[in-house]
Amino acid sequence: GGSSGSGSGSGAADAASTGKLKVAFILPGSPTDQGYNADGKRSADLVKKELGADVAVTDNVAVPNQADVYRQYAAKGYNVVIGWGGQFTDGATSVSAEFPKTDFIVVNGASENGSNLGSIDTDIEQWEFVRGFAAAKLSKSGTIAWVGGQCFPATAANLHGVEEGAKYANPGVKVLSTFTGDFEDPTKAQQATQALMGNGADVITGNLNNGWFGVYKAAEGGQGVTVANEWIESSNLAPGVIAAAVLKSQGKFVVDVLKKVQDGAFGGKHYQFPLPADWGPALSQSKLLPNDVYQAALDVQKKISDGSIKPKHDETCPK
Amino acid sequence: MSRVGSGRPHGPALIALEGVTKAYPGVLACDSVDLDLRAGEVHALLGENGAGKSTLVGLLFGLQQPDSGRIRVEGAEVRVRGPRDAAALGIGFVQQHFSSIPTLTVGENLALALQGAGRPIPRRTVPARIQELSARYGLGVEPHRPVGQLSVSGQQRVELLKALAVEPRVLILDEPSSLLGPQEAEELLEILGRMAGDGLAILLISHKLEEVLRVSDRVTVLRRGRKVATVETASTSEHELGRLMVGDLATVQEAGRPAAAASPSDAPPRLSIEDLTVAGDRKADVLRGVSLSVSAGEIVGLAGLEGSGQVELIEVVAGVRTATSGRVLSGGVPMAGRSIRERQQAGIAHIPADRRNDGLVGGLSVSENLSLTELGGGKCTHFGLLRKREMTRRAQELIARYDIRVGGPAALVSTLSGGNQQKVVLARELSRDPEVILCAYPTWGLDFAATSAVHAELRRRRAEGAAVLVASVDLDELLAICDRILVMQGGRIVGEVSSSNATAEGIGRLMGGVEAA
Amino acid sequence: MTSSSISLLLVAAISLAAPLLYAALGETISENAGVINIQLEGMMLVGAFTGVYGAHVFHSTWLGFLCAVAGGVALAAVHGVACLVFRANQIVSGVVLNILALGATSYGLVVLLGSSAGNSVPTLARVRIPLLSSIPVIGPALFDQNVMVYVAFLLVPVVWWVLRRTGFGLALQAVGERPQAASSLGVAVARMRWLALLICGALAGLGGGQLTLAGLGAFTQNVTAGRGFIALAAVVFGGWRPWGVLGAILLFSTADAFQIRAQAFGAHIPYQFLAMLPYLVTILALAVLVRRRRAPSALGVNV
Amino acid sequence: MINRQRLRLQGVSLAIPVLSVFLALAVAAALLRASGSNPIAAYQDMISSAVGSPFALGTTLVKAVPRLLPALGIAIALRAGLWNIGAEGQLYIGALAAAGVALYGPALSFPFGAALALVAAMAAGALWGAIPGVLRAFRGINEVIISLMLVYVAIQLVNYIVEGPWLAPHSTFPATSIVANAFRLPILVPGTLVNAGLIVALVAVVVTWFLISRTSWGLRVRSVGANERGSRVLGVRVSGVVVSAMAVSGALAGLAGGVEVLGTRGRLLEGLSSNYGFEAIAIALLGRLNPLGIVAASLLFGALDAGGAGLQTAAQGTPAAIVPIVEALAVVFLLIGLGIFERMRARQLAADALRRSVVPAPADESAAESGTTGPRPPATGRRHPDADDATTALLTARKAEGP
Ligand SMILES: Nc1ncnc2c1ncn2[C@@H]1O[C@H](COP(=O)(O)OP(=O)(O)OP(=O)(O)O)[C@@H](O)[C@H]1O
Ligand SMILES: Nc1ncnc2c1ncn2[C@@H]1O[C@H](COP(=O)(O)OP(=O)(O)OP(=O)(O)O)[C@@H](O)[C@H]1O
Ligand SMILES: [Mg+2]
Ligand SMILES: [Mg+2]
Repeated sequence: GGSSGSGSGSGAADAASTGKLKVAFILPGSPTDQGYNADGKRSADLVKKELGADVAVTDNVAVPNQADVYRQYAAKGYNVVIGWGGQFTDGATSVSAEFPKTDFIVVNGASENGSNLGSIDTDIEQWEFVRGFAAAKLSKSGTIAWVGGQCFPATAANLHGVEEGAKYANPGVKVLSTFTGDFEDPTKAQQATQALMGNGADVITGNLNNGWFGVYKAAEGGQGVTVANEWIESSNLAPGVIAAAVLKSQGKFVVDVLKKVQDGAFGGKHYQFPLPADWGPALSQSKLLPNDVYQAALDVQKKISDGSIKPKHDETCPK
Repeated sequence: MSRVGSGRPHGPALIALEGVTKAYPGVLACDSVDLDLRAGEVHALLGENGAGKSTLVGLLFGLQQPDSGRIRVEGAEVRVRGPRDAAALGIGFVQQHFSSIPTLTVGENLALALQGAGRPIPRRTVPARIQELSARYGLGVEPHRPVGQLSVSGQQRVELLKALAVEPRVLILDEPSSLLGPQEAEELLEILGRMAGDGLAILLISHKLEEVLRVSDRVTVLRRGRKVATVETASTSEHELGRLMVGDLATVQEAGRPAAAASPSDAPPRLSIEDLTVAGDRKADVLRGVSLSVSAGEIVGLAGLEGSGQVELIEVVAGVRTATSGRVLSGGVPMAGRSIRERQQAGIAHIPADRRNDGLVGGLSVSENLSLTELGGGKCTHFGLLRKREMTRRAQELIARYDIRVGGPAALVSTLSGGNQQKVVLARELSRDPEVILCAYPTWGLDFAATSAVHAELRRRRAEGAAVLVASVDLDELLAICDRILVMQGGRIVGEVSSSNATAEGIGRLMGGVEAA
Repeated sequence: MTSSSISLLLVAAISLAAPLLYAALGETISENAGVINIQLEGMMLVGAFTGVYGAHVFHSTWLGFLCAVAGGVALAAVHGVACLVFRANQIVSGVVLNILALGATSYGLVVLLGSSAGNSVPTLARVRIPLLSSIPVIGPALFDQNVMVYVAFLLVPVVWWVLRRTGFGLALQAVGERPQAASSLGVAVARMRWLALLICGALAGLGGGQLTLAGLGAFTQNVTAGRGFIALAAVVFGGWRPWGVLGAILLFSTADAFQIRAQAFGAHIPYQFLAMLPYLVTILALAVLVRRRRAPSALGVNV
Repeated sequence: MINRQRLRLQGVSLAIPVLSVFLALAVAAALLRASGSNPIAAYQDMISSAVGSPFALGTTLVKAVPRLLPALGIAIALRAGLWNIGAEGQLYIGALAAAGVALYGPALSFPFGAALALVAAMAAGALWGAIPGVLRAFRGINEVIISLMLVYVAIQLVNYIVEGPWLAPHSTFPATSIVANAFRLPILVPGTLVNAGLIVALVAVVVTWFLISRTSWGLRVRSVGANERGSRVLGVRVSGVVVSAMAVSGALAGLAGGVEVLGTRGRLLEGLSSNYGFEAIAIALLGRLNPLGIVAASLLFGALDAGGAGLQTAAQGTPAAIVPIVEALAVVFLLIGLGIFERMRARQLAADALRRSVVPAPADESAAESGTTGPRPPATGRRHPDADDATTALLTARKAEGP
């Protein structure tokens, strides 16, 4: 497949005429990270299953190479190319201009051009509020912790959602937080978790990729310390400590938007998703999570989706 | 001087090279060379720089493998694949370039050498072994000092010690005396004579014809990789050996003695040094209150054993080293605080002792080396840009004037032979028409022809009115070119002689005699 | 800071130091023989991977460590073929082998360890040394760690002894200092360099294994995250001597353990500046404690 | 006869890069097959996305530039006997400065705005590079550690800036706003990504060559690199050379950062460089410190990177790690091939000497060594590649690091 710059949207048209949707996913990191990138891979699988689409995934795409990969897929006749992460905005913007017949979506981005470039994002604080609530309820010490990689708007919103939920559960709760500077380095995350445990935290939440492995290991070394992680139920990774996970996998939203693409209703828009009423439980259950806590969390979730609790969207990084 | 050769009747060949040939990329270093070495003889190997001497003995020690030809030990053909084989055959080797590891101590180096020769000894017994060998051959060394901290003659002794430690039947020495003072060189020759007397076969490479005549029984001369002749020492002369080496003696300038000190004028000295002291890296001071002066049109020699402070003195004047106290005046102007560059501009030239490391930049071309001291001032540069054509022209001129044998100005200096490298240094330094010329060991490692060329140039400069200060361990050299010789010992000047009435023996006693105290 | 938090800080510093120490001691041996390994990071990474894979396949942490050694040695061998046999520039080879190691382990992670079950192995338990471990403040740090931490620290005197007190060590230094001279003394230069290089590979592999098998119980992409480069710098900082290297690593790992705790203790400094701290401390320490040891003369020079 | 042999050697030297890429692809083909991809199709895509069209060629060029510039800088430092391991950090700092000028500097019109931002990038890179230079020159501290440590400091500094103070309004990821057009490096060839950064890089190649071989500063740099102690004895102020060489080296890396921000990316963002500054070390040495060699080596890396996008997207089912594997294997085989070539050449020369009995020239006239007598192939004086010379020089320099 040659990749010429402008005007070669013909491939997309061909594919469209055969009727089978071709969707490509571009992930910034490793699909084995049990975190953000793994969710990208999982979403790709969901798209394949739900829409019967032809799905391609390329992982570990560095920032400087994003436009090249976008362009490859566009030139190969993919109808939709999805960049998994806000950092793919620039690549999507430039390549969407070159390939007007291909649709481009940036997940957790905010770009839209009214024709073939749109984005998807979620009101992340609504999910994280539930996690924060459960974490505070789980905590015996009254201190919970949040371990993050780097701080930027999306991750700050994650932290503040957890904080707000925790305060809602227990106004006297202490929420400690640390940014390790690296989502991927498990050793740093392990160290940070140990330090937070040393300060009394007995429930660990956070926002990491490979770093989670270090969190589990640190928690296993503590007494009665549990972890509330993210994306999907994955307590098999550390059955002794993972008490719950906030279930915020984004595949469903991608499928929703792709359906619009199929119906010709995409329109190059930004799609913002609040926690839907029909989402199902936003928290996973495990034997480490007492049923009353679980039920209370589901109550909170219900109140969020019906609007009686309105978590604030706060993107500011802690000073 | 008396002969120290063994004078024993010659036996059959203990070790023999037959038609050995060795090529390096682009160079045929040894071309079908025959050489035999008999028990009890001192056999000298002569030849100009690059004639192939080191390569030839390297084959005997297994440092390289011959491309063709045979090596026989007591008639049997052998292969010497490396130092371990050589040690097994009873061959000991003192290389031209020191083969000690400077960061390790004397004892560690000896242990390493024995280990490499396949005869390791327990670490505890090393000092005792050193003691024993030192006593037997009169080689004083301290076992616990890192070799890199020893004086050059100390390092030379370590090399000898290592060669002797394997109890060899054949001892090969590649220019062992080039850095030794007369006393030490004399001692070395005596040791060699004694060892030959004990039945060892000794192969000695040297550029000092006089030394060769004195110690050897036979002499083999190499020229351009080929053997020219093997002669009985008793039946040859310095003149004949020189002719064999060079081929045509007419091209060599004859080194005559200087006319007795020209005219010690009343004019103020061109260079004066007052009460100079330099604190040493280690305990003892390197220079202790040295004062001297050199007039225009005068060559002053600094004699002394290696490490007695001559080189440091020259470095202080050149600005390479800073004095702790005292003054240096050039043309009456104090030099304190002036950079090397400023001293160069003030008419001081410096020919350093170690030309490869201090005097030249091997990775640069001849023309670049000749320009390095002329950057700025417009000669080789123009507003920071190199004037390539001018640099080349100037280099060609200097190559012609100083008879530097090189393909052209663009050749890398590192590819030149030692003598030609030294001529590049001379050409660069003297092309500034300096009024003060400082040289340390100006002919170290140079062959006969190159040595005379250097001497002639220094004499010519003196005639033109330069003040020349020469440090050397080679007394014959100083006697040949100097008007006055100052003898240094332990960082002090311990005596002064006028070269017209001095003898090497006399100065030698002055150099060494005081040290013994 | 209370004494118990200082004690926890020291525990962290010591366990962070162990993987670095393995790699840096290996590199010390190798650089003393004149072979420089920019791919130290890569050897750690490969060791970290093969360690977990081995532990998973053989159901044994100790066999995992053995596989970590094998992994490090394998990458070292590629470096040896390129540089010691074919005289490639050691720096180029090292830079490129780092890329290869990252690629190969990421590939292996997906293909061999992809399932989450494969990528979770038991880690070493701590071995508490009675009495000593109850010394206040430093006891837990020094005497309540896993076995491989003790081994790492015991290696320091061992490497010192080997380098300074054995014929092997002498020959090694000779090769790194003056290879031509060493060869003329009968030292088998090529063989010594190979040995030193492979030992370095083995130790770097162990360092990687220490990270995954003693620390995390899992392999993640680029799990070493630049620690090999830190170890490389520690060798220079430590003056190519085991004790100096130990000092450099302790300085770095203590600063690292501190910076990550500073936030937890509520320091109001942007975390990016805290993350710089270990590097700034190293620069500062170098600038203040001038210890000018020079590199082995023949470091990086092919013979 | 000699000509035929020389021809053969030349043929081999040309075949080596091709062969090594081919071998790397062969090994990777096995991995592709094993994970169910079609290697032929994958390679077709790889080649076409690197060199298959004018657009692809342009992409290769654009990816060569940020490697080429730091590599030129690293080569200059190496010429002075200094290891600048920190080009990656200098690149980031240059990017930071360029973005700062473009976003918050004076409102200039087109060529002046971009020019000022590039100058700022160079100045900032120079400053970052000069730090290890100053510590080396005046405190004798090894520049390898300092320059490496400063990489991490630079990256954290940039992260801080783009995550906080300069974060673009409403941005969903850590990046500044897009810079104004007056500060952008415009596209040179319409329909490709080739921007004026390429011109900057080409100018830098010429300037670097000129600085090194045609100025008195360059001569001092080479002199210090070849023999630090000797240069000092000859009157060169070594500290001045060390600091200035590191600064120039940093300036070139900083320029690369500026070009990335103003040309290719249009803004400063996290992950701006994917290890360009580190790859540049290999490129500088692979190019034997020679500007043209460095151009060739960075084109190779640029092409492998550009081809990576094609390979990655074609090889569905194969982990993306196949790309760095191909890249690294190609260079490893290249290194081995060059080693074999050097051996062949040395053997050839020795054989020539033997066969013709090229006698060494008369004593003290080692013309034979300098390659002037006898019909011998040129360049025999240089048995070791420059790169090894540089290493040797560096280590000689270390020796002279006296108190
Ligand atoms: N390793 C080598 N590679 C290439 N050429 C070499 C090598 N060693 C020596 N040569 C060349 O071989 C020739 C003979 O050198 P050799 O060292 O044997 O001379 P020599 O007689 O010992 O000279 P000197 O008196 O200067 O020590 C010279 O032209 C030299 O340049
Ligand atoms: N690192 C250094 N070591 C020694 N001297 C130096 C150094 N840098 C500059 N100089 C000296 O500073 C002066 C200016 O250097 P430069 O070579 O740039 O001069 P220039 O502009 O070429 O002068 P001209 O036009 O006279 O040749 C010269 O005298 C030069 O030799
Ligand atoms: Mg010789
Ligand atoms: Mg100039």
